[in-house]
Amino acid sequence: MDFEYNEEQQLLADSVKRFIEKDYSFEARKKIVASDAGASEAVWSTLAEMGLLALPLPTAHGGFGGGAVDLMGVMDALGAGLLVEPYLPTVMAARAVMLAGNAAQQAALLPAVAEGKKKLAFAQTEAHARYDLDQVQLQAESSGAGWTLNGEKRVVIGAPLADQLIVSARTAQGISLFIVDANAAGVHMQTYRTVDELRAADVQFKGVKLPADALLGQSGAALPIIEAVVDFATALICAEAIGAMRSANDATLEYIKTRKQFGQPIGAFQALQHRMVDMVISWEQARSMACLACVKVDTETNPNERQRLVSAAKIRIADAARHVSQESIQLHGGMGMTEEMKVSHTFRRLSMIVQQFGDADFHLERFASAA
Amino acid sequence: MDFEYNEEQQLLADSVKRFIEKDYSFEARKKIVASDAGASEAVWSTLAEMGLLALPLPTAHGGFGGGAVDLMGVMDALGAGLLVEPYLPTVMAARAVMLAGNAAQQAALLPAVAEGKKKLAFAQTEAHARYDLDQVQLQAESSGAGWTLNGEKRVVIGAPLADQLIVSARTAQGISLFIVDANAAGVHMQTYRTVDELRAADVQFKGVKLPADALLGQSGAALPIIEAVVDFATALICAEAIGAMRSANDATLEYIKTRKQFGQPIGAFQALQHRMVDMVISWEQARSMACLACVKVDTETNPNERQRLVSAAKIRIADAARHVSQESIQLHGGMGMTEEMKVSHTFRRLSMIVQQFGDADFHLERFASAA
Amino acid sequence: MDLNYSTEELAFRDEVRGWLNANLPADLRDKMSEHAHLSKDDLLRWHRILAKKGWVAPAWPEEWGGPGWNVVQRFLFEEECGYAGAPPLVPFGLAMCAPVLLRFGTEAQKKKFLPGIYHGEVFWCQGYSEPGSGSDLASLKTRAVREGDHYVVNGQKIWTTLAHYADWIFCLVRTDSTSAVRQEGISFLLIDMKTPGITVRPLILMDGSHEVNEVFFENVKVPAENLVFEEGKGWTVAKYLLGFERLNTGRVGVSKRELVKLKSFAAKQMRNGRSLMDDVRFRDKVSRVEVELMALELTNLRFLDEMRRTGQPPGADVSMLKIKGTEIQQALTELMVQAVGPMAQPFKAMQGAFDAEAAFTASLMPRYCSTRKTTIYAGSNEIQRNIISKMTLGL
Amino acid sequence: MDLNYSTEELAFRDEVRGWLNANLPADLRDKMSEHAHLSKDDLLRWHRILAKKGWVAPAWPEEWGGPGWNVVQRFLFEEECGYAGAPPLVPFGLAMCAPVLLRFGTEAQKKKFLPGIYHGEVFWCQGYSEPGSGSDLASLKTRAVREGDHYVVNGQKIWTTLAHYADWIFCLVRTDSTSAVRQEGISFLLIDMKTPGITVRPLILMDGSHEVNEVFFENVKVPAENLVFEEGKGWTVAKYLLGFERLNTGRVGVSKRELVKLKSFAAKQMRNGRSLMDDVRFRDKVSRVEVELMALELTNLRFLDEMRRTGQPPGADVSMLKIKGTEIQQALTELMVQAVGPMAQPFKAMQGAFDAEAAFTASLMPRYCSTRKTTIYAGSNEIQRNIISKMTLGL
Repeated sequence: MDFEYNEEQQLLADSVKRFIEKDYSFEARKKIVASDAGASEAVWSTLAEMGLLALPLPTAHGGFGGGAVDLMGVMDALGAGLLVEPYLPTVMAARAVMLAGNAAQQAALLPAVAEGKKKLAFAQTEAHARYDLDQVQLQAESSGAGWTLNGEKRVVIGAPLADQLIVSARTAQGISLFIVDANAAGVHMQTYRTVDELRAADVQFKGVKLPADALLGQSGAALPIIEAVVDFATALICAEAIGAMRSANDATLEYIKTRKQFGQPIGAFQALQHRMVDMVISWEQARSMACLACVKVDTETNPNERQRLVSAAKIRIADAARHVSQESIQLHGGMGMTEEMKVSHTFRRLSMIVQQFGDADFHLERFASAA
Repeated sequence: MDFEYNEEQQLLADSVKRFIEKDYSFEARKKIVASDAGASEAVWSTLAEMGLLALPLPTAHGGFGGGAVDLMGVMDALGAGLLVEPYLPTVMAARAVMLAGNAAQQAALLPAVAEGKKKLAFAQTEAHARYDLDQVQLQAESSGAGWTLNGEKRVVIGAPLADQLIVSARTAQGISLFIVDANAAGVHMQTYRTVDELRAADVQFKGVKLPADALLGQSGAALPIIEAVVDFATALICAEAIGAMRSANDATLEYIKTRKQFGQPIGAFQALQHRMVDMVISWEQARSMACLACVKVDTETNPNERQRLVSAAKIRIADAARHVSQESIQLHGGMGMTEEMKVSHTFRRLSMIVQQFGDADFHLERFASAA
Repeated sequence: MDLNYSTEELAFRDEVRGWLNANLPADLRDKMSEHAHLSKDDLLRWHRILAKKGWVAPAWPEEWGGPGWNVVQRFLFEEECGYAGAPPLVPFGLAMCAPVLLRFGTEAQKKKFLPGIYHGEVFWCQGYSEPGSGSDLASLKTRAVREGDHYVVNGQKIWTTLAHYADWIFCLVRTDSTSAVRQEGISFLLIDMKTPGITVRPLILMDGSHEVNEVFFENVKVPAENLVFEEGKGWTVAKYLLGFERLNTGRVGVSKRELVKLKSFAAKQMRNGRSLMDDVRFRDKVSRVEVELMALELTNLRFLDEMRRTGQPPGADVSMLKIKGTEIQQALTELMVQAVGPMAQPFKAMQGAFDAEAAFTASLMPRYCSTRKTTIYAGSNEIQRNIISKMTLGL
Repeated sequence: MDLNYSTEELAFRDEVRGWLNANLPADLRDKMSEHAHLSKDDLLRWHRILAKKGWVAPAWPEEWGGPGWNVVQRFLFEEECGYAGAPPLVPFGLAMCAPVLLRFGTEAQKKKFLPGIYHGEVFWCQGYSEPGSGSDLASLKTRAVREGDHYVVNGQKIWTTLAHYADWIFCLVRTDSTSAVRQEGISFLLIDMKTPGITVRPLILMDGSHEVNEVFFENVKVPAENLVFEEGKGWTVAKYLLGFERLNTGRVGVSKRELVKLKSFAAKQMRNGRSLMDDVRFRDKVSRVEVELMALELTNLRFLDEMRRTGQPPGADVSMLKIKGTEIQQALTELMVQAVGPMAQPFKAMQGAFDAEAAFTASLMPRYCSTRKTTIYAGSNEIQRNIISKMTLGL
């Protein structure tokens, strides 16, 4: 039993934390968000230099072979800093390539990702699928030696910044994954800023022609891969939420200690004290479940049990993120509502994490079904 | 629009309130509960004298023809006093007779009820029916001119005190209601005290022979009657809950004003103040819904809409009763846990009201289905 | 006991409903329905339509243009407007400055200001809150020093809603800083926003909206005739306004409309061919809010009935309606976000525009964000609980 | 990061589990499972079985009979006992009086009292709370006046758990009422319950149980040698005990057992041929408690890991475990009541006895009632929040 990071994990977490404090202040982030791209190439290079991009990739392709536990401290720090660069989308897409791709596909993509030369996005969500991973309507027709894609993906985070998209599609055999160049003919993006300041797009595929080697793994065999990728990402956003919630709690505690009303700090009022305590308890309980999720996506070999435990974690994180985000705004009073306070941005990211990869209701269903 | 009682309703409510304060103090009730019968004949006579037993009965049979709104103030006062006499069971059973019985049956039972000479009980619940009114397994076989009953009813409140039971049973035609003498051959009771100090019994019917005129209404036609009776009773316990919750809130407010800790009344602590306020708000919202339920069981002619609104009320009352009862104990600290404090009894009655005639989950289902 | 409106009241409601149906411009109703930004012109257009009809100032005495409605009629009117999705009537002139002038103003002040308010010619805002004052209004620091026939005002206001639209502002200012009791030495001033020395700075909220502002006063000269009531008695004025008859604090009409929208929107959200409204988990949440709203409507009517019966203003009961009403509003926006699921994330198109459906779904999360303010503003719900605790419970 | 126990720890757990399986008397396990009343004899029987095995005092030093376990082993042992449904070990002697004597007692006191505690020969209770003191312990009023070689004690204690079984009581008493600081002038006394002048009066709780008492002291003579530590330093002793290593404050093992029981009981509750565990509404409530309990177990282990790593006692973290642990215990009893539905109402058979099934269902509602105390006793959850607020958050 050991709840601490090992030495390497701790060193990395500390260095990412320092980077956020020094180079990714709320002011610096504001400039990045306001820029045309909405993400910083310089930051991306720094992430690569720190090894964050290589970390989750296989050693055979320039990576360090890290798992979710190795990424936990990183995600925590990035969550506190509200990083807007497409780190998670790239990690997700790379993980799909790692789990399903052949050696050539891995060699073509992963070393470039590790070096920070390529960004990826994972194009999975469709209009009426909600959170169900098996609801894939986008069609991939076998045409000659290759494939033709027709259909649409929604809310593909990081798509406007990506070099390649990993796209789920339905072939005659079933659900499959394809590597698609973001600028391939027939790929059309409606791009936007998300509420939590990420760049994303709805992506239309109109007769997109792909070579045979665009297929990742076996045709029709992708669902378990997608499930594994999304469980992995869910564990990571649990860790991200821990950082974001700590940031919200810290800001709120600081605020109620300094903000005076009726001649004393509002933190002297017992009703607010007890609510602040409940926020901290929510966070501690969520933190325990984030540990569980990260450990289990690394070590649990039974997919059913992995899903059950990841869902357990996401239920608790969703409830905690909702609780902490709402209370942090309420305890900040009007100030927390303003664009210029970081906590209003943390609120938005946490509100999205509540739903990302499935809200509490979705995971309650999955938790009970997997039992 | 008028949320007040009319003059007669107000006078009656006041007189019941005075009776409770004067003759049904917590100490007086304690003695009644400890007595062999667990209910007081003297109290029953007083209820009759005050006209409470006649109130909901038809004028043709010695009653005053009152509805739920006329009973609202009465139930409120009885709820505050935690009356243990089988008033509600008698009202329910009498209502079934009133809705389904022929003139002879009504004449045989209702005047005696109005005068306080008969107590009744409504035997409806069965072992595995939970709150479903259509789950009736007790068998009534047609035998000669009469009927034979075999089966069991559970948790029949007031049964040990009743002269007659109104029993739901399944005939070849469907669900039916029968008048059964409590001391008829073949009627066996396992009697007990309930958590909220009522007398009740599980009642076995072993080959109980009934004459033809024991059948209330048409054979197989009783379900709508039972539904109407239970909706009526549900509205009444909503009103009862309002009285009980007010009593719990008053006791708690008084307690936190007088109980000192750390040199000041605990009611000076803001966290407790805000929780006390939430208890009062719960009560106000519940009170509105109790009004709605009572008005609608009196006036709504569409059974579907009546059920929808009674369920809406019961959802809110169940949530409020749970909230108020739990918080009143918590704010009382250890004292609230003791048998000698009235609030511990109010807690128990409210806890049972949470579930009586269906818990919030049951009524959420019915509310949504009836929409 | 009778939970229904009288025949006369129902007839009145039908008249209002019919008139709203016929006279609420479709473009304004659509903007409200899509949670779109309302321009100053949008707000004033609706104001003037109501003014022309004679319904813009329900609480005013008839001599100044009020329709002579009783409290139930006024409540019905406000609820119907909310339920119809009419734009809000900006309250700062109609429901705040005007009642103050009617109670405390000189005849000259009434004549000067009331017609402009009535006809939507002069746009008002409210200068109460200051940085650091929050719900502790009496801690205000903006000073007004009498110099001859005018006051010189220096200081800062914050959270000043629609100050960027406003022609005039009514302010609480400190005219005597020597008083030991903080509530004394405060005065109520009317200030022309065009006066030199006034700067308005936008405060952008997290939904991206520009609604509130900071207002800076630097040696702003205000004619002494713009003082309302006596110098140093501003707190009396402010308290009068706080206790002023508020009838629809629960905003039941608006929430009813949002509930209908939520149900119809959720019914169209499909998962595996099944509507979200058939999902027990989601439906139960909707049901609980619906029940809470039914209860709130009745509670509101109960208080109204008591007000009509006793002739007394509602007092601390209003706090209860505010708490429940805002909790319901927040729950409804949150359920809407849950209903739209993964599509809640998009916010602002980077080139071109969203189509109508995407624009609507993109408005849901900002609306959820924006609605968080309802439990903070106009006396936070914590302050409302303090009020009930003190006034109703005697704690 | 490794959430699993080490091989050695697992082996230890298996050893404990195996031994409990073999040695926990079936009648005691059944009584626990049915929430039946445990007699003094029941409690002592289990105490003596553990004493014989050498496991009755895990936290004691080996010279006095402790097994020499580290914190993880002690935690595992407590959890396994809880999960197995073993009767609780009454803490007043083993976990309260003994640690105090070990830290502050004279050699004579240790020799006199520790063996009796260890072997379950002397039953102890705790005299801390007084009427009106509640969570404000330092306000205690029971006086002890030194007269020659003894103290004369007058006053009253309340909520004295199992005082009606006890041979001895350890008490906080006031030996100096002139001190300005309330915490000073308090002393820690050991009192033989057979001493003349002691009266025990039962306090019946709302589940009908007799567990707590009032204890009255009227001119009770206590030999001065029964003073622990210095006169007037009783608060130091009490504080030491409050900060004493508590490992299983969350009572995860007990709640895990209750969760298993809840699920299996609910699975058998049928409605229209469908199990209650297939009812989404009910199942989701169970799931949320289950998730909270999973989280609490991990949180508890995290704190334990930190304790082992740093060698520091857990401090205010214990408050968090107490809050969550008791909330979970209450939620489980409440769900059990909901599961049994209309059958929850029966309590006490008026003639004859309930059969086994009826006796069990009749125990659920009293248990729900009884479990309300968990958020009140041992420092109410409000006090725990105050502690976290002050100690962890610096508010």
